[in-house]
Amino acid sequence: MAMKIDAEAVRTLAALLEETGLGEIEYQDGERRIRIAMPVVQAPALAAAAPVMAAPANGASAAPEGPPAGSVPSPMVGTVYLQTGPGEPAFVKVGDRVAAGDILFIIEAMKVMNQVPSPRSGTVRSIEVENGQAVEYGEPVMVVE
Amino acid sequence: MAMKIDAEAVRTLAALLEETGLGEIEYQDGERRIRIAMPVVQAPALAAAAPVMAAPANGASAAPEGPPAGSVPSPMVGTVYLQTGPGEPAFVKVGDRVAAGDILFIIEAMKVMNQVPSPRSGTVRSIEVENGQAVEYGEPVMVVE
Amino acid sequence: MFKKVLIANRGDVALRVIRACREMGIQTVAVHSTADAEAMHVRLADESVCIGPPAAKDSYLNVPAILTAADVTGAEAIHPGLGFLAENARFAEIVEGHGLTFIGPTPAQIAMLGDKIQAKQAALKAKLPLVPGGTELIGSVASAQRAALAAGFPVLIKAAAGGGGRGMQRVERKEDLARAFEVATSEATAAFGDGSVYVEKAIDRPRHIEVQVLGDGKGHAVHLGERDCTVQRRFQKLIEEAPSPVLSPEQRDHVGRLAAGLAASIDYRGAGTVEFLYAGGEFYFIEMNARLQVEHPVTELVSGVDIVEAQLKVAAGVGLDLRQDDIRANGHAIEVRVNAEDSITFAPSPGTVKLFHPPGGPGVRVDSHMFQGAKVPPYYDSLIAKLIVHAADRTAALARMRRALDEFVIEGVSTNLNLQRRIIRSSDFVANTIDVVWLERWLAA
Amino acid sequence: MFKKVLIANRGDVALRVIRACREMGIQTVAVHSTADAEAMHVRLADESVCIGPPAAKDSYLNVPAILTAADVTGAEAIHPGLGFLAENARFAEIVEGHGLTFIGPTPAQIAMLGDKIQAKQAALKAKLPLVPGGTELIGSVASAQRAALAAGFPVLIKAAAGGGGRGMQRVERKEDLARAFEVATSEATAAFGDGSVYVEKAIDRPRHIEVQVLGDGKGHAVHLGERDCTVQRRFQKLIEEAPSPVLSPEQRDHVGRLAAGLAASIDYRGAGTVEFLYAGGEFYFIEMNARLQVEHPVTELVSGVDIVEAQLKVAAGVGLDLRQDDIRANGHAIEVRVNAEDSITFAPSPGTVKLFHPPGGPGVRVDSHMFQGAKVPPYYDSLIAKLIVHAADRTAALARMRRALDEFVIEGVSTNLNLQRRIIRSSDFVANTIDVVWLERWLAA
Repeated sequence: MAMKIDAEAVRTLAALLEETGLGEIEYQDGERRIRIAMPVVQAPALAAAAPVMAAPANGASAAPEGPPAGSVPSPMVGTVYLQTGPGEPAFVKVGDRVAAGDILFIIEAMKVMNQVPSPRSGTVRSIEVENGQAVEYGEPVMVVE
Repeated sequence: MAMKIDAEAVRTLAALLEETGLGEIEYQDGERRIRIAMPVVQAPALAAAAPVMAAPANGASAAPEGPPAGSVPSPMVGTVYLQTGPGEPAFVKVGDRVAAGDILFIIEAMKVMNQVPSPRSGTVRSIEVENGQAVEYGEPVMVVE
Repeated sequence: MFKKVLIANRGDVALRVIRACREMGIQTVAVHSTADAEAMHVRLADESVCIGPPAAKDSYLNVPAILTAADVTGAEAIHPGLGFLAENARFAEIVEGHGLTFIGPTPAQIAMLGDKIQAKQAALKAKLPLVPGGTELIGSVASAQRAALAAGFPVLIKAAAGGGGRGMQRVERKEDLARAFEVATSEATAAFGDGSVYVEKAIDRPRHIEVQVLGDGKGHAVHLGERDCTVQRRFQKLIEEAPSPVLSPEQRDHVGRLAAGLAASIDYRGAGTVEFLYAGGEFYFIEMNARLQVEHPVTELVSGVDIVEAQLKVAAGVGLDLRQDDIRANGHAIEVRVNAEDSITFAPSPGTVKLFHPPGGPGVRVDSHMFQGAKVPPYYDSLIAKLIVHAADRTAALARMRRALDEFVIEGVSTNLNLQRRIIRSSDFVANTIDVVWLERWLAA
Repeated sequence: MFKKVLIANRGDVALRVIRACREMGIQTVAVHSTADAEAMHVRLADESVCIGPPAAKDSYLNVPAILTAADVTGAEAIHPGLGFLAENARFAEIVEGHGLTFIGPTPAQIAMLGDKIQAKQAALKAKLPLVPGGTELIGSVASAQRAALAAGFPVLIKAAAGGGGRGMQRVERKEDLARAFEVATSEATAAFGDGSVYVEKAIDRPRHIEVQVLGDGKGHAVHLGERDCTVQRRFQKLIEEAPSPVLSPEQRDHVGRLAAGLAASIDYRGAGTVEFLYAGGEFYFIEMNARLQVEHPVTELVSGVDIVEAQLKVAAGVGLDLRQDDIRANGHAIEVRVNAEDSITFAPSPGTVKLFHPPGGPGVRVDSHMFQGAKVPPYYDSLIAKLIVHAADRTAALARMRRALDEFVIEGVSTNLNLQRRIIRSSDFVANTIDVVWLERWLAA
């Protein structure tokens, strides 16, 4: 039997945790027991607390940790192109089957067009950027799986 | 059936936690059990990390939290005397039975001798100070229980 | 020089005195209430003594406990900081009566300067301009009318024992004087148990300008230039700067000489502040504070003089090795007071500081007793940090203050950092079109 | 002035440039490796661009990525900070070739000053005293002998491509010269792929004294006084102070004029440092660093000049509005470098900072990119904070540094704070009986 999560109880406890400034609450009622705790890592709070500390630019957060499985990151900073030129067809579109080595997109950096091949065979699940957008190193461009 | 959160009980425990200076409370009543804890305080690390930051003086840590049960704290800063004068017998010694109101010791402050009576009837379990020692406000002098 | 000094205070000012002592090789004794057992001034002092429970009257105002702490630790002198017992003449007298040194003015000077009428008479004698009126107590409607006509309407009727605007009546016309006198007298009686009032000219929309002085107690005194403390809310200063952006060099020199002259005329001992209202190009003496001031760092940055060190030297009998010609103002300094209070509601916000990240870099000074895990107890005032910047001129100092405020992060308690960010960027503050009630108008707008 | 500047660096120097830009109203672009995604320079910049993986060669040394980041963000100028690409003439040339401004000297100046022989020839032309010898490459034992006799024994045989003491041979007597020449040549070939060597007089137990200069790129240059950087370990500076405690006012003026003269003679653009050895009352030019220096804050505190602001103004064509007569030294400043390395073993200590509590109060400046939760990655240098104090004289500055070091708390990574506390209190440092190899002797003792 699937466990029924009493989300409202958790929310109530979380609100109580916030309200009371506690570090942790464990709540048991009969066979039901809930234990909640504040996160221990306080570092991200620095940015959150300072409204004037700007978020990383270009829309994208620069932390390329934990991209979705199958993500194809940009191998360099530059401008991404999804087609060879204006009016030309896109290299790939969502739903296309691609083989490892098929060109997925181009990154222009220092006036040089760098073709980026697919790292694996699979299906293009999503395209995460707009044509002509600036991307950072490691920023997810597509998902192929 | 949704779990009924007894918010008042949690708040009461939180207030108790604050009041008592405890780190954690776990409360069970029949099938219901509540455990709460303070956030992890890192403050003592500050002093610990800086060997040059001096510990509170006079041998005694100034934090009068959590004295032993039955502790009789000094009601003021001053010099503690366990006897009426040099060569005189001590007011009490370990093992003595005392009644509430019996004089336990004297605190000299500003040349005034302040007699400190026992807050309760019981047995003198220990004497925590030397005769003639300086004591801070709230510093445990004896244990009577 | 002293071997050991007890600091009868807490918070940033206790830390300030400890820092000066450490640099001068003086041992320090911190006293504290149970609420401050883990406080920074306790951590950084060489010794500490718990003197009482949280309530100030039982700890930081507890004279027998403080003197006993000095006795048991062998301290030779007591620095009162500011607030608490700093301007308590009786305390200074008891300290000296115990053979200890009080690091501050003489008890008689504290008593005299704490009495508004006596202080004004001393200022008059030293040829300082006073607010017209106000040099004698008024006992009847008739003498109130004579005083008001002499001062010129509009006038204020003020309680002699009052302060902070309480027991004050403003009168525009002669016809309203009798009634206002009755109201002021009965309000003063109710509020202070003393119905004495005096009449003085109302100075409209003044700026608050004060001069830092140092005296050697033997008739030699210097001034370290003025501070402009015009940004106030309910008579509480929020931002201070030096020099005042509205004075000419001649006015600066003039008001400085007046202040130093008053200090010299009363053989003033130690650090003090002579406060003026400034309006229509004229200065009006209001009072002299016989102690270190919260905003002393702006003067330190501009003058290069360590005011707390000077206090200790004068108190120890080393004397005051400064002549007026040695003192040069250099650049511009601004201080903002960071309070543990909400930026919008001004509600105090005691609690535990979870994150404390002060700004750094060139021209930035932070005086704060906060740290990660520090407690802001509900029992004392809400000042938790002073952020002071120094730069070549006011424009550069404003830019530096903006960037420093933007770096400052405090979590766990609410602060007025956002309010200070707004004030510093406000066109009125930047253009200096402000007076002592500007902030309240601006907040209401 | 620039609207937007890209900072091609990380750590405290990137933060230093961002702070200057914020105060000048210039937008900033931070670039960073994936290891620095949460770093302070990224948080405080207006925009940030991830340019590569952790290894410096793929990120902070990745020229195409940095230029592309400037392109996509529309930055007009690049500040290289120090280290990484700051003294890479080719990088400066590429930046200028892309129509961007390089905030630093011209590519030709960087190239010339980066070549030891050329730099010495320029210094000779500007009448700077050189270490005898060292102005030409030595191709044979015979010419080594001629050079050694001219310079006077003892001499050093040094690799032209070397640095940090590698490829260096000390020779006491003529008889040992031939063998040392062979060893030096073959070591240089092995270490640097270039066997070129030169011969110069060995200067024993010198102090390291350097002069901060600013040039407008058109022949006008000033100096901001000297720094004494004699406390070194393995050629890494650990403590710097200004002014040097061993120079007379005449020597100070003399070495300052020499340094400014060199800068003026080569039309030097921006901020630079002319380095000397000082021994036996004589100065010996060693090199000129064509960039901002880690220890620039001590000069800023003593001179009152914002060196990074001056760099930005010169680069933007605003010019250098300083004349030598405007610059006055005021008081004494000391900087200690706080490194994430063990105080005893010197082992680097990367990790996460759990507690960061910098000192505050009067005369204390902290330049640091650390904060609670900051990461110290293992990929870059270990400098995590600079603590700089300013006071009226050296004695007061030492007292202030002692008290500030005692307030400094960093947890989560090991630091050299305890080592610095010991050095500052050591009788040799206090009495100034030190030289560039003193620290290593003292540590071994």
